[in-house]
Amino acid sequence: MMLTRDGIAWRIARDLHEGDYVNLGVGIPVLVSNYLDRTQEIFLHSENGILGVGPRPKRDEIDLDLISAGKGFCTLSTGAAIFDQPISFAMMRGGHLSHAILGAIEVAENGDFANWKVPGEAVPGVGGAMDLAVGTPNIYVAMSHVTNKGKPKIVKTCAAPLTARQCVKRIYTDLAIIDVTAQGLVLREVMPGNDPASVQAKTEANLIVAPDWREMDVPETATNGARLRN
Amino acid sequence: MMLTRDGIAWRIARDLHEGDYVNLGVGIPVLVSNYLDRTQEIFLHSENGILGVGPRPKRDEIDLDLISAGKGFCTLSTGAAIFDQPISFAMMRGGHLSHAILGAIEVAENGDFANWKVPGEAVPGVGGAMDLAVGTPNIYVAMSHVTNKGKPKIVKTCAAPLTARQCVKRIYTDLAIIDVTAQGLVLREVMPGNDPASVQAKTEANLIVAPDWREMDVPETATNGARLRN
Amino acid sequence: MIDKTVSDCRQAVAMITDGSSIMLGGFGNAGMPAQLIEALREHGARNLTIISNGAGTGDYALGALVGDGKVSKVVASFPAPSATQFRERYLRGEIELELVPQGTLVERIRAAGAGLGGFYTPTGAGTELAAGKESRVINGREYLFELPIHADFVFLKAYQGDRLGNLMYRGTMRNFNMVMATAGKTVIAEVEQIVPAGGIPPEQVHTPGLFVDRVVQVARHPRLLELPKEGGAA
Amino acid sequence: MIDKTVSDCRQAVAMITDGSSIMLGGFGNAGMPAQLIEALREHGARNLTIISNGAGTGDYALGALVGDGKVSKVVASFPAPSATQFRERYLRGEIELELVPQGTLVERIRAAGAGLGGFYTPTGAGTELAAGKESRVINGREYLFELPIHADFVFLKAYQGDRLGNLMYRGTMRNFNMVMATAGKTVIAEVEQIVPAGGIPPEQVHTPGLFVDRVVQVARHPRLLELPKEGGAA
Repeated sequence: MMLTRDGIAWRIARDLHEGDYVNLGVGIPVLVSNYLDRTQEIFLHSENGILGVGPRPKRDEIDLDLISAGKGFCTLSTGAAIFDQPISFAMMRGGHLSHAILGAIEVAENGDFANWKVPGEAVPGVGGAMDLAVGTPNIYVAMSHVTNKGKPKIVKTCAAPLTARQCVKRIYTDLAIIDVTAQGLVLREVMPGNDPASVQAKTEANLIVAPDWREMDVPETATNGARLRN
Repeated sequence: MMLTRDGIAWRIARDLHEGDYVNLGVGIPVLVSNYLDRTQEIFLHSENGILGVGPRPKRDEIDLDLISAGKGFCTLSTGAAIFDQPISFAMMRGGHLSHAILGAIEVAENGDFANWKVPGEAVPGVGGAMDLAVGTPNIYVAMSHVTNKGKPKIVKTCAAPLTARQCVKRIYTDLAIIDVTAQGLVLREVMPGNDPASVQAKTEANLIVAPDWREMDVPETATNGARLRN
Repeated sequence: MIDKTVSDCRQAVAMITDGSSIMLGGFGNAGMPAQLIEALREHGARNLTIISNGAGTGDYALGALVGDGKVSKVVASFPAPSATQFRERYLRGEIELELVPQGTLVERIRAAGAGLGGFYTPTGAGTELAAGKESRVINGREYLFELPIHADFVFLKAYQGDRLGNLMYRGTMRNFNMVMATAGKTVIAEVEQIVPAGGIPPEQVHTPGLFVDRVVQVARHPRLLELPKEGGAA
Repeated sequence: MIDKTVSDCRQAVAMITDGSSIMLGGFGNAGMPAQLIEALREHGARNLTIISNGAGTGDYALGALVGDGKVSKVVASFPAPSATQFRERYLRGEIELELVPQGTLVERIRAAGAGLGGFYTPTGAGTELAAGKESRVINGREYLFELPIHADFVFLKAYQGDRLGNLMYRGTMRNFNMVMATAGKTVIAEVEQIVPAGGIPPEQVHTPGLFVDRVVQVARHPRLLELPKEGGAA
């Protein structure tokens, strides 16, 4: 079994807790906001200048001046703050957020990762990815384990242009959860129906299997595209 | 005749105009605020975080949270803004004020000046003087022409520790107004009862007498300690 | 009486000449000085360098200015895939791009406004955006040296302004506007409402008037009034 | 539910150990965290490094802490002539002073909070405060290289705070408080009122809660309630 994109987001949400300050990148990461435990206070940061992004507004609740980093309209959660770019990037670069969840093209075994420039893409755009990557203590990557063509994305050395060096702490894929440690990549959780060997087979970098590795505990809806609940 | 301290402040106030953004240092400079033309909008900056410092409050108008750089209570003028230290010093260092009026121990003929550390004073304190000096386009110095002991304060080279190099634009003393130019110090105005030669006699640096030098036009109250009006 | 207001956008941008560098506030549509940009487009200045987070999307404001061929260089962090006008000209080699990480862009603008000579940031170290940049190890970590970015003109968009140039933003409008206000030789603000001097409480003045040279009141650009096409938000 | 409030100042400062570095917000009495400083004095930690604009005046707050001999180093821009407790110990060689121009102090604290490695400022170039500092000519002007200043603890004083750590200042209280909030390992705020979460409007949160670890509500220090002795203001 493999996690859907929403399934990966759901699983990441289980690892975020009260008092965390989290930036969610585009792609799978932004889906995480749909699966957060609403009984816990987790503050979402948007680099254009919000701490405390709330749910999307209903059409009649839209404030034209209130958008998040994805350029869509948003609301504010209780206790939110609004600020300008120098403060927003001080939060990011200065290590004040607790987590950034980011998509990636590749992650290397030393925690290097690449997410800003698709090889062959002629018009580059970087945004705030590099600032988040160098500043945030917990960089979690969310991505498919292999490319559409089956090529491993967890590699010995990134071929794609780096976003930052040695910063990824944890990788969440549709097959596994892998920690980046000083000893190397440690396999923590594996999707049911797979095992460490089958995950290694889809991974270029060497995986250290954690002595207490386990099957991931996810609902069936995290794998079949049916509606997930948080 | 010589100007009193208030007289120097009165004369400086005549050279400030609508739309100027001015920081007034301690000593004679802060007296300038008493003599500004109230029909013109001149904004006073206080480095602790105010643009638009108003008159001192009456006792029953005091807001305990509203003080200016001299640590005394103040009011705000119409259209004032309050901000924090990074913005306040961006205004100063970044060249956004039009004028800073500062006291000095010595001014050199190349525009160097010293105002932060009295020779022999064992406990130094610098505050925002150096930031103002490097950043503000028009640094006007207000001081007595000579020391209490009759020693010239306008010198060839400063002996006292510098505040900043080559930044003074104009010197207002109790005897004269002198511009600092690329050609040297240019004597513009002289107090009645003095002439260029008598001013030069009290000045260590060489003075170039402006072809259109004139007697300073000040009321008698600027010289005798009686109440001055703005 | 100080009066920085001008009557329309055309007048506000009239002195802009060919070859000028212009900073544009805004992130997405929030705080975008779209009416000033449209006036600049009509004004006709060419060979412009634009400093902005993006490179313009769609066929209005910066997108249209780029589409007209009036921009020769863009300094930006994120020319989005939807920046179609930019993309086309960039691929034809008609427009230069200096790509700067967003936080570095912010900090370089801030350094200009604050009178600093440059700074060291960890952002971009060890990446291809470090190419040609001086690096330095400080306390065991590698940093890149970055220089200030100044501009000839800055366009801002605020909610309220007064004749003194004081500005207040709503919601996420402040983004790049507050810092860009400090970094230009001539700073022009487009506001939705001009209020009397003192109408913005002193503690809520986001951009103090000394940073601003001209203020123009103009209705919000129609493209900045659009709601998402279908139910729900964009 | 996040709850950063603590019941009193004693509890707020309990974890401070000998040898700690502590930033103190405030300029004059405005925004001075005087009750936290008094609690620190009673707490007893010694050999402290204090980072503050001044070196304490009179016999309360920082003046008293210095007078007690608990401070071994002060990083400040303006130890005023009225800093009598500091003066006495400084002249006896019992306390070290690192004198930093005010704008450089602000910027060094900001660099720490913003994750920058250092910066170049024109302030102090060619003066005796440039002694021992690296200098560099950029675009024909001389700048000094300055490093960030971090602290183990930061004491802030705000007007209102909430359980999330959001703070709002009144009048000129924000001074050093906003920037110092970003530069400490543990940041403790003294407020006059704790309001419910969301009680400070999002656009008026001056210090967002993520910078703050503890919030304590305490009455204003009596010395911060004093009016000038005679008619008129100080």
